Amino acid sequence: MTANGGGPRTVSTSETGRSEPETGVETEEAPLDGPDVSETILESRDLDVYYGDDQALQGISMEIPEQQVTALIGPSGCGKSTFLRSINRMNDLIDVARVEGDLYFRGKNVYDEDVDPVALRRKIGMVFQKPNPFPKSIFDNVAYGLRVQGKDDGDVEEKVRTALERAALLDEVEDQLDSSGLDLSGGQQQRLCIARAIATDPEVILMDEPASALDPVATSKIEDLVEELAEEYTVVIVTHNMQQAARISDKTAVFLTGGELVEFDDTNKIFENPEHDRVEDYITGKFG
Amino acid sequence: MTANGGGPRTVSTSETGRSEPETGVETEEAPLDGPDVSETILESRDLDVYYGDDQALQGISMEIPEQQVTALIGPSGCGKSTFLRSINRMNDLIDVARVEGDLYFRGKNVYDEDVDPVALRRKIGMVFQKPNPFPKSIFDNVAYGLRVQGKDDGDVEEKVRTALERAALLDEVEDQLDSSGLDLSGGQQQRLCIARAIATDPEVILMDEPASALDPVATSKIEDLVEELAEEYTVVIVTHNMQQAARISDKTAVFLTGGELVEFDDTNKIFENPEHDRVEDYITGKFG
Amino acid sequence: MSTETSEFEFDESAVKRKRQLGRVFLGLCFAATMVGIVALVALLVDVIVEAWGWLTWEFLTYPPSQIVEHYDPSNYGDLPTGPGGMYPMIVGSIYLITLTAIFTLFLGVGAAIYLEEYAGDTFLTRFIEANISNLAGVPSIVYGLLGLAVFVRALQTGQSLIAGSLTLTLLILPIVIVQSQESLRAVPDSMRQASYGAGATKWQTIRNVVLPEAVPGIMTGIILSLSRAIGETAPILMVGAATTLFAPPDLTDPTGPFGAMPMQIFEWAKLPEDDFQHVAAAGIVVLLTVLLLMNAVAIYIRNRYDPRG
Amino acid sequence: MSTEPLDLSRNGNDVGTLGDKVARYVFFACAFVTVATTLAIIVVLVDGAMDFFSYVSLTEYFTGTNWSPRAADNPSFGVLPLVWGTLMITVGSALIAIPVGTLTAIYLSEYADPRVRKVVKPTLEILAGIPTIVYGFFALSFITPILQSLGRHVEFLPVPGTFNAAAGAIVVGVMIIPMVSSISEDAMSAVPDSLRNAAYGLGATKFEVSTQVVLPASLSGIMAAYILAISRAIGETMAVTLAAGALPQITNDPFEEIQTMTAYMVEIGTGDASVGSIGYQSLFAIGLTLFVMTFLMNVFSMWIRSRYREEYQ
Amino acid sequence: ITRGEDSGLEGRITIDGSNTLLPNSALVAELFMWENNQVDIPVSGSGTGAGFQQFCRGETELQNASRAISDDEREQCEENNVDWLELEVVLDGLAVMKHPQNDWCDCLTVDQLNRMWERGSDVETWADLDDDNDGWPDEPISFYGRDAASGTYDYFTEQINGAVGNIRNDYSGSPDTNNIIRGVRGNQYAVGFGGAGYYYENEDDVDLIAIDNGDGCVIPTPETIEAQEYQPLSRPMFLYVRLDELERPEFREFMRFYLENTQETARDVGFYAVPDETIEDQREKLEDAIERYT
Ligand SMILES: Nc1ncnc2c1ncn2[C@@H]1O[C@H](COP(=O)(O)OP(=O)(O)OP(=O)(O)O)[C@@H](O)[C@H]1O
Ligand SMILES: Nc1ncnc2c1ncn2[C@@H]1O[C@H](COP(=O)(O)OP(=O)(O)OP(=O)(O)O)[C@@H](O)[C@H]1O
Ligand SMILES: [Mg+2]
Ligand SMILES: [Mg+2]
Ligand SMILES: O=P([O-])([O-])[O-]
Repeated sequence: MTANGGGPRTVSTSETGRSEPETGVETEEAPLDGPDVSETILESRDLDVYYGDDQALQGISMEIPEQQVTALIGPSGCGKSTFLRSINRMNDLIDVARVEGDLYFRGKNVYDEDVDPVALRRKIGMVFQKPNPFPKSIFDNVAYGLRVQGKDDGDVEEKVRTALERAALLDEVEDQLDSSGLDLSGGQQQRLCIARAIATDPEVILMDEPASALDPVATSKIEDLVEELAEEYTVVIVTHNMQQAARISDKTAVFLTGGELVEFDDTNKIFENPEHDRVEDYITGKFG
Repeated sequence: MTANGGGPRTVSTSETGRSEPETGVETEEAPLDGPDVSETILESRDLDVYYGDDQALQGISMEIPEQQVTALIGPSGCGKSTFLRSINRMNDLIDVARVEGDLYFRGKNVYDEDVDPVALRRKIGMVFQKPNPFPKSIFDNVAYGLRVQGKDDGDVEEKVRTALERAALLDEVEDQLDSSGLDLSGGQQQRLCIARAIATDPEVILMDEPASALDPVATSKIEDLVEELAEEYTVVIVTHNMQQAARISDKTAVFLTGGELVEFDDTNKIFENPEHDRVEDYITGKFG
Repeated sequence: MSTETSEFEFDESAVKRKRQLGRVFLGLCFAATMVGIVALVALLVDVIVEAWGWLTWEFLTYPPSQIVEHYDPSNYGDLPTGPGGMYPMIVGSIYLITLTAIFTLFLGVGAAIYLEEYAGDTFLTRFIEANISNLAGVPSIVYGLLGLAVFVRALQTGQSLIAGSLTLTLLILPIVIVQSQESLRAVPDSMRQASYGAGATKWQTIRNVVLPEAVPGIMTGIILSLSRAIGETAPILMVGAATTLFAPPDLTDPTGPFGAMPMQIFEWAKLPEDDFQHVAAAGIVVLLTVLLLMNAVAIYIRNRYDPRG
Repeated sequence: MSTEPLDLSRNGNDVGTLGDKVARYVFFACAFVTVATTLAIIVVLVDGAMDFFSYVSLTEYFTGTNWSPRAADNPSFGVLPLVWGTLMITVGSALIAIPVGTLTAIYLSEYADPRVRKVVKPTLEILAGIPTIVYGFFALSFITPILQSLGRHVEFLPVPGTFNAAAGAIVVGVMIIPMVSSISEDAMSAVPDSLRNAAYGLGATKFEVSTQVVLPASLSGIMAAYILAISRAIGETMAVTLAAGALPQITNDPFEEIQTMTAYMVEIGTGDASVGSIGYQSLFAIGLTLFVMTFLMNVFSMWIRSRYREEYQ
Repeated sequence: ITRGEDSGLEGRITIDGSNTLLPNSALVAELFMWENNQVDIPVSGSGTGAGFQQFCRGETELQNASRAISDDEREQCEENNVDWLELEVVLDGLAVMKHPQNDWCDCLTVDQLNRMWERGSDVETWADLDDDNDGWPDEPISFYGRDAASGTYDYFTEQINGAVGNIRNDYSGSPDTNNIIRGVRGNQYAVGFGGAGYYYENEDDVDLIAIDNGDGCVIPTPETIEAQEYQPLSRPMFLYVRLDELERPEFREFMRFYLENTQETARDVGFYAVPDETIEDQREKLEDAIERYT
């Protein structure tokens, strides 16, 4: 982790994230009140996202704690990916996308004028649904982030190996660092993408259904990895798979169709005793 | 029906069609023994079909009775379409397809050297899964078969109307015979294709899941039509839909994965009291 | 939260430098794009300016002359003969293209039908296709040499309309075949199945179902290829297009001498007298106009009949 | 089975229309015309060249530095000056078209609004559809005068003559820009967005995404575009005939007059050299040389493209 | 659209040969076709040598020639039973041309010309030619001329360098005199030779160099040429007629028309008219032949 000022603070998140953003009161001062185990690293306030005239997210307010795994679940099209992409401003790349409201990263609104999305993305890494290694060697794939971020001055080789190690891939590819990343299996490719994302030592890692294209064995490897990563990084993960969310996350946010955040709480709470009937229906498979 | 020699004979089909073609004995003389209500019009003996090195049908032997509806059911990929296409030699059009064994149509092996597949297809019409009218007028669609078969000497208009009538489409399109066949709804298009197939007065009509691309209303119209057609034609129909097979067919052949014909019998028998457990499992939805 | 001292600092200086580099790069890319556009505009403006005042109705309807004054509209009144123009060459080009169109239509579509509908995936087929793609890259002057040796000399057609159009046919045949193949491939297989299922023979299927569907695409391809052929100079130069034609070539006697617009333009452009530059430019404007019309027709057909819009 | 066996034969059912029997052969003949064309090209060129090489040794042809085949006494047959001229045009036009075309492709694929791309791409493709004779005219009436006035006003530039390699290379370069830009743009557009997103997600700028991710990923397609364009430049005829001149010489100065292989062929072609003369035969030797050069380029580009297809499904 | 008048004559007459004489024959043909629009007269300019090869194989009916037929060509014609008639139709001077901004060299002696054009010449720059040390620039000369297939080449090399084909091999030899004009006008230090007719078509673009054959500097003008003063580069040019074609009425008419008009057309395209007496002689030769062949 890069240095970051401020002593440890305890922040309540258990009461935020209702789907009534118009009240907005709890979140306004939220970062400072209530005791909790972990500090808030990301906070969205009344976040609306539009694609052209269609609204994909409606007043999302939530606080994501540091060094924990936060899962975003919900039926297809409810805006999970959209929310994820608005955290590191990947939505900027979509012409028709428009974001309103605020999103704070360590207290800085990432939608402020003076924030360069490129600089932001260097702090917040991302892993995508379909593994997308570059058509380069395994080594160059991992080193790519270091190079573009100008972090290739020190021992690149060392950094690459560490990242592959952390991504639980090093053993499998140790002798073939020069062969193409495209020659790996799907699960290995996804771990390569994770290694690439963590090589530059970001603070947050966003993952958009990172295991949905993989077979069960590869999936469980990725799940193990996500849990380990949370020891050092903040992980926000989108998943379609309820069991997966239950297994690996500390917090769970449930989005429902229409782009609302219906409930956000500790994962245990959500899966055992959700407050909203709609959430219960969704989790027990009644729809979605 | 075009003239065909031979007095009425009764043929047993209830014992044929086991998946042990190597015995081969029953079928060898089958057409002549046992009493039954209907004459056999199509008979396959030890039919194997290969696509390149893959075997899609394994020693299929069965007898299809005249002027009845025979349904072919089975899970996806079990070779139903392949069997259907080998009846009118549409498999000839697939480069890699290779047929071994015999298939008799009114006692003539259609795989004999002197059989011209085009002549065969003029006796055995075909309706496909996806409605495929030509981008021509409704009239020309139906008249197409007449024209290519040189049967357009008489009163084409009369023949076209009769075919549309029999296909239960005439009422709906009577005033727009000149408009494009593509402008019809899916269900109408499929009935147009049926009209096109019966306009030339074939003896057998092969249908490969003719209703699978249609909505329930259109499907039931097609089903009614199939039952009516059986008064004049022999119909062989492939379907995924067990209920459909039960509703409209007289005989049912169950193919299972691997390209075997596991059971062939009266439809009632198959659905109420199949001999094989695998067939029962399939029909009750345990797999496939 | 905004009052928080731990506000996150973005390390922006490195990014800024890169952004500047990016802007320079974008400027370069944009400038490069403009190079092509500017060149096109310069070319068209240059040609039109040079042709201005020289492109008259007479220019389109009179035969060429040796004397440059004959082309100058200000002299039209007091010429012993008629004004100079390029009428025989315009007609010659049209005839040339007409014959070429007929030949390519049969050969190109025939070959495409063979490759798409009849040929299996055999070595011969692959060889023919590789050969076609190689032929598409053979320089046009080599086709000219072929035409000279085979048609003009060996087959004794002489330096004639038929030699010219056969040469152009071979030149554009590869493109026409490839484009016709694409059009045939776009006809859904279900149409063929329907036809075979109705008891049609292969030829009936092709003639009644496949070809009618593919015709708009094929026509578009042929017209675009012809618009390339009409501007080709090197091949017809090698087979000996004439530049002193008084009367247009005779379509009923395709073994006679022929002229064509690009050849005449080449002839004029070679002449050093300044005024011939204007004559050449006027010829170019005529050629480009014909070309533009052909392209417009092709685009019209494509938009009109392409089911994909 | 039945007493009267069913007749399903061709004749018994009047299936055998003449068309169906003949069609296959007719269509095969059409397809075979292309093979015959290649054969004819090879036979014609090799046959003519054999006559030529019975006068001229291969060594002299390929190593001689003087090309004056029609000098009345003591002609010389070194093809190198013509090859050199062709190379000057090819290299010169590639130096223009490759950077300009590649940057244009990047602009269109990565930066331009889709509406802009939809207009600009076909507009540029017009350049490739303009007859080459028009480029020759453009060189003489526009490019060369500009080069000459530059030469007069800029100290270190020479004043080129009416015919010079530079003007030829410039117009050929402009002509092949769209081949480079269109095909490269197709290749770049085929790079999946997921790769771009991966790079953006790592904090890359658009510049880095374009140059470090998209460009390398589409490299084989871009290479194929280059080869195609270069092959076209080698065979380009009318523009260089008008613009670059008729003086076969080996020179490094782009403002000198040169002669390309194709321009030499036009020279003999317009002169209609008499059959059997060495001039006429030299036409085939040069034609064969040209054919082999472009053939190798075409094979190379096919090879690159077939590799490229494998890379992204 | 048909232009011109239909006189009742029809047919085709093909003319090839000298590129130099081409404009004259083409202009005569053009005028003739305006009056006889059913007669088709394509004119090509392959060069005298190449043209004779076709003419003597019987492929063309008229041959433009910028020199008289050679012995070889006579033999060839004989072999193929091509009987011909030679008509002298125009006078021409072979001009040596320079760039208009070349203000140092107005006149060259035949010796200087020989030195600069002969095979293996060591003249590379204007200074190399500067016998009187007038400060001619030390700039390389670009040489332009006709190619070996032409009569112009044969004539020039023979007259200046003493033997047909004796010429430096680094000159730009073009089949088209227009190229020579373009070449010379594009380069201040260029020099080229070609038909004087082309010079008079392009007086603004290039200048003439006078030639000193021992009797002072002379430039090719109608007077100097018709008075035989422009030496050694003035010459008559010929039309060769295939005699058996004279049985065709349109061919006869065209030949008569040619002789009637050539003096005027010659001047129109920058040649010099042959004297009236010569034309009269030609006309008689033609009428004799016509009588023999009809
Ligand atoms: N690039 C885009 N342009 C326009 N609309 C978009 C775009 N991306 C997403 N949308 C729309 O925004 C809404 C939310 O999409 P989003 O991808 O965020 O859903 P999701 O929850 O990630 O769904 P899934 O589970 O299927 O990935 C959907 O209605 C979708 O159609
Ligand atoms: N054209 C073909 N080329 C190669 N293999 C084929 C081809 N058509 C079918 N097959 C293979 O043959 C087997 C049987 O296919 P077939 O289409 O007959 O099955 P089916 O019972 O009709 O299935 P479905 O219900 O999905 O239509 C399958 O394994 C299929 O993959
Ligand atoms: Mg998503
Ligand atoms: Mg099927
Ligand atoms: O064209 P020539 O007159 O020089 O033969």
